[in-house]
Amino acid sequence: MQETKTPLYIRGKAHLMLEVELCGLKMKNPLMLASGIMGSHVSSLIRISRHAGAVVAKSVGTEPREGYRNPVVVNYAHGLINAVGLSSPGVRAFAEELEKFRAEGRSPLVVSLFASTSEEFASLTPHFPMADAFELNLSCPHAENVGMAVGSDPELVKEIVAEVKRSTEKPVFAKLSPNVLDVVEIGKAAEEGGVDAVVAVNTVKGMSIDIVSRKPKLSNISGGVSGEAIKPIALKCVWDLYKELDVPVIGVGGITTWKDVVEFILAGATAVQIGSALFYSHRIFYSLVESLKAYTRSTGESLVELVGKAHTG
Amino acid sequence: MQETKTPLYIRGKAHLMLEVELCGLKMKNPLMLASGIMGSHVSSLIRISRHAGAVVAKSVGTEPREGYRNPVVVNYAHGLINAVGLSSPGVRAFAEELEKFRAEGRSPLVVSLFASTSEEFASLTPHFPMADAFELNLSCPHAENVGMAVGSDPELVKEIVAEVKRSTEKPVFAKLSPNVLDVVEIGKAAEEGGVDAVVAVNTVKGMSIDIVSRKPKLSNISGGVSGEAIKPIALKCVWDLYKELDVPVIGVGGITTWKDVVEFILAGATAVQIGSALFYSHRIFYSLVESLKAYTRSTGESLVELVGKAHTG
Amino acid sequence: MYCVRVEKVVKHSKDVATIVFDGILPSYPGQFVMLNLFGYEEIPLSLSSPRSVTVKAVGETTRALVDISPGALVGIKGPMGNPFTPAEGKALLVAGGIGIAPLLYLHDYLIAEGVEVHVFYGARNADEIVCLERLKSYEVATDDGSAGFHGNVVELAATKDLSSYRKIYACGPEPMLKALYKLLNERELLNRAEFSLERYMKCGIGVCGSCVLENGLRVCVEGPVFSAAKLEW
Amino acid sequence: MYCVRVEKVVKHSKDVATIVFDGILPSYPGQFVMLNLFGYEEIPLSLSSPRSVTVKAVGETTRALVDISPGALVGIKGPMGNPFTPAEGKALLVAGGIGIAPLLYLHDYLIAEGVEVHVFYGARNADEIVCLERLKSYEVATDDGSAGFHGNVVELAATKDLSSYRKIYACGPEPMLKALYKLLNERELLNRAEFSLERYMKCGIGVCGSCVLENGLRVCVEGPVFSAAKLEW
Repeated sequence: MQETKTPLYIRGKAHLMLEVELCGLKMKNPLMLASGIMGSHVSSLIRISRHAGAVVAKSVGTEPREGYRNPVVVNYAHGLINAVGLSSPGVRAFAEELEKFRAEGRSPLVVSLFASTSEEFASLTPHFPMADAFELNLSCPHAENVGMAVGSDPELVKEIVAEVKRSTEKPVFAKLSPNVLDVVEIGKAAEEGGVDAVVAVNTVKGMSIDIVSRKPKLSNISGGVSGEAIKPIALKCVWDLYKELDVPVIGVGGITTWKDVVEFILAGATAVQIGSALFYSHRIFYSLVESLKAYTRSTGESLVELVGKAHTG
Repeated sequence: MQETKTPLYIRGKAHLMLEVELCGLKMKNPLMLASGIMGSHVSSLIRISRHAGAVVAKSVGTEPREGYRNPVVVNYAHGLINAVGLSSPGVRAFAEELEKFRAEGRSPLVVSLFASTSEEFASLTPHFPMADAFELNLSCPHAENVGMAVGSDPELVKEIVAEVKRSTEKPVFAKLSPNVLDVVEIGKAAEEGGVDAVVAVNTVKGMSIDIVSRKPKLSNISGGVSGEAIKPIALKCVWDLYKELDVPVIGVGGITTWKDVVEFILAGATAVQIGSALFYSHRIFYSLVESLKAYTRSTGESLVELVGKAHTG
Repeated sequence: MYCVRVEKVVKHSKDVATIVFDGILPSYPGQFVMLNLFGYEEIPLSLSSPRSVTVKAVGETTRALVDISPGALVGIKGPMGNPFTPAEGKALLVAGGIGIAPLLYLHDYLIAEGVEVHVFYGARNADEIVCLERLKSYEVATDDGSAGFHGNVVELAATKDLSSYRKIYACGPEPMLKALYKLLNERELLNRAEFSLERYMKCGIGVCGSCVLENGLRVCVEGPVFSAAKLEW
Repeated sequence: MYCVRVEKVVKHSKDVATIVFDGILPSYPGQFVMLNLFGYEEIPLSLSSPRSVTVKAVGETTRALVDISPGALVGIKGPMGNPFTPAEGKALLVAGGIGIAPLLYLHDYLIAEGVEVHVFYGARNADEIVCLERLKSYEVATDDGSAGFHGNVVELAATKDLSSYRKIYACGPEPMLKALYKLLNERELLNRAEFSLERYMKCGIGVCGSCVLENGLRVCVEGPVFSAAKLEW
């Protein structure tokens, strides 16, 4: 919070208007690349890190995993539906891939992990010395034995978080699913396990059928809905988590414009993740940053001052 | 199912192409007005019954209930978010209001009920002799002690359905919420209670914040998301319920075009409900009926032949 | 919903004010907005110009709105609803009470289009007559005779030859509109008339069904302006 | 995704076929579609005309597609991706193997635009050379010398004066493109060249990240056609 009322940009510190510190990570802006999007290759992570405040790599597990057959993503007028199936080269190959980020990355790197047990989760962290933080995928809605399968049981969530925390000194984020009766219950369990921040939310279970061929459009039949369609759903989760939890909330779900970023921050998000919006524009981070600079200039408030403002407003 | 391959429209029976029998209700087409939309006044129900296969009145409880302060509905690019708060004139006044439907309604009338206990639910049915069926609101996401509050506990759902079934000989539908870990679990509970059909789904929890005033747009802060945004979510619930249940599934959630109707039928819906689409066009039932007639003419199959076809396709 | 800022508040009386926004809302006369007065309620209000509403304090929300300070933000949905259809030649506007609001907008619009406009404007008493300075040609009626014709506005209209008006537009309390309906029906002028109706309205966008008429149509979507001939009163 | 019907299948050889759809896909040469062969996979394929793809059987899905029957439905996403940019004057097309597919579309397009087009077309052997009848002016190269120039297509190009071509378009295996890059770089013609690249592709719409290049750009969105000068090879 700024003590003085003179806006930062007047004091020649316009770049500070967007800066945010998230669990010790210094981020030039609150915009993070969401996991699973463009996150399999270090080259795209490096490229995106030029403008993004942080990048989250695609979820990785202990073993290589092929994922589902194509089609794994379909778009519709209001977003995307995907069932990629956590395709991953496995922990060793991926750690090697990410090594180059150390030299060339321009913002913090978050490594997303999936696993079936707390031990398996914890075994992954030592492989990633280049990671600045870890995100636990407790929420992929379309894979067996991982993701939501482990992330909808509060006890298990608490145990996983605690075990991972013991394995690393780096911040640990828990990415939650909206496909539960009460996201706050899961968030609280993660908090009790010692999580540093929660990420809300992963995709919403959904599917689409082609009426000409009369077949589901995804090879996996169903998948997870992302994009603008789910923005109000994600926002509600962020609102509730901000109200009930003490740890920071990272908002994700349908954020496409700078207005969406502000909306999530007002609801309580310290940072936000951008995923499906890359479908609309690969310059999304650059354009969001420029728009947010203009917005903070117009209001004279830095973004961190706005976190949760709609609760008290 | 038609034994012969000669399309009905060639045998001079084009109107039969859309006809459906749902738990004994003879419907001229599978399109039902969803509860809560235009359903407070008998005049609009009568008007809509000209083209709709059936109409569902707005949920009614034992006592008059004012609902939330305005704004209770906001629209966004991908749908609506509402928290009307189950405003209702109460059972006596509403039964009187609906009386006129008996003489002037042109399709079956379904009366939607909300209550906190199974006894309260059961006490409502005798008030509505003009009803052809009842729909149990086990899924409103934004009211205390009713709706989802009673509809997310399988045991309670089973008990409510069983009690209501004892109170009436008319078909009883259970309207389910997508805001649960597993909609099939609730659907099965309803089926064990003796439900005649399940309706999937009610709105998805969500909210929206105005970034200028920095306040939630709804007076109730959060509400339920409906409209095109939630179509893939609803479709997935219909798909799963069709697969696991024996009773018919009535699909609802974002159905806006004739293609959406076909998509839900292919997923397993015997009938569908239309709600938010009335925001786009008050002639929606008429135009959907005409489009569906054209569609069935082009394929030579009646709609009932298509139910669940995407499962086997 | 989006926000606009209140630029100016013109008090016409203790209970009636025009709230002027800081920008034009693209609209036609007869359309309304859902105005959300934060901390109070969202209510439907007819536009009295492309950038204003004219409101009478009748409850908690309208009271607060009449007393609002310039600079305040209000939420807006719309403009929405079917507007009045334009006239050629001579047009008559019949207003009852705060029903003057949409007719003020229509008045200015028709004048700008070169239409010859006359207004019959009725209210309970002289204090409730507002904005006369905006009207080019008018006659006033008051129930208590404190200004103009002593009697209601339909009684005033009944004393006149109305046949020269190509269009007759009316807005006011429903009993007034029903009386006018009867008068115009007798004179076989109903097909020239358009009435702007009011109903208790919640969502304003056609889904909640609060504002449906006896014929099943919604004031917010199929209205608020209806051809009088279609009202089956 | 939407469905189109296969109208015709033209077999060029046992392993190569052109699948003609029952309607035109509004597109430009160089764009691709994600084609979903139901029961198999969804794969990226360059359009070889506004209503066809030309495919070589290299795996299970492409094999089934080459053998598809007319009348079958296939799912289509797109056309997507950046197309070739048009030329004026003289243009050279350099194709390696099934890389001929997008260049067939480009060939017809440029001819229709009045461009003078010449094609260098290389393949392993004469059997793999297809659709020559569609080409107006061409030279063929085969690795085994079974048709035309004995050697690869870049070796063929190297024997020529390329400076008269205002644009040079190429599609083929990456080693071929890299060799061509080197040749054009030596001749200082790189800024006239556009290459269509291939990568393992899953979503086709820019989100999965399967097809990113070493520079972080996506073949599906920033490509598949890239200015050769920007490739930093």
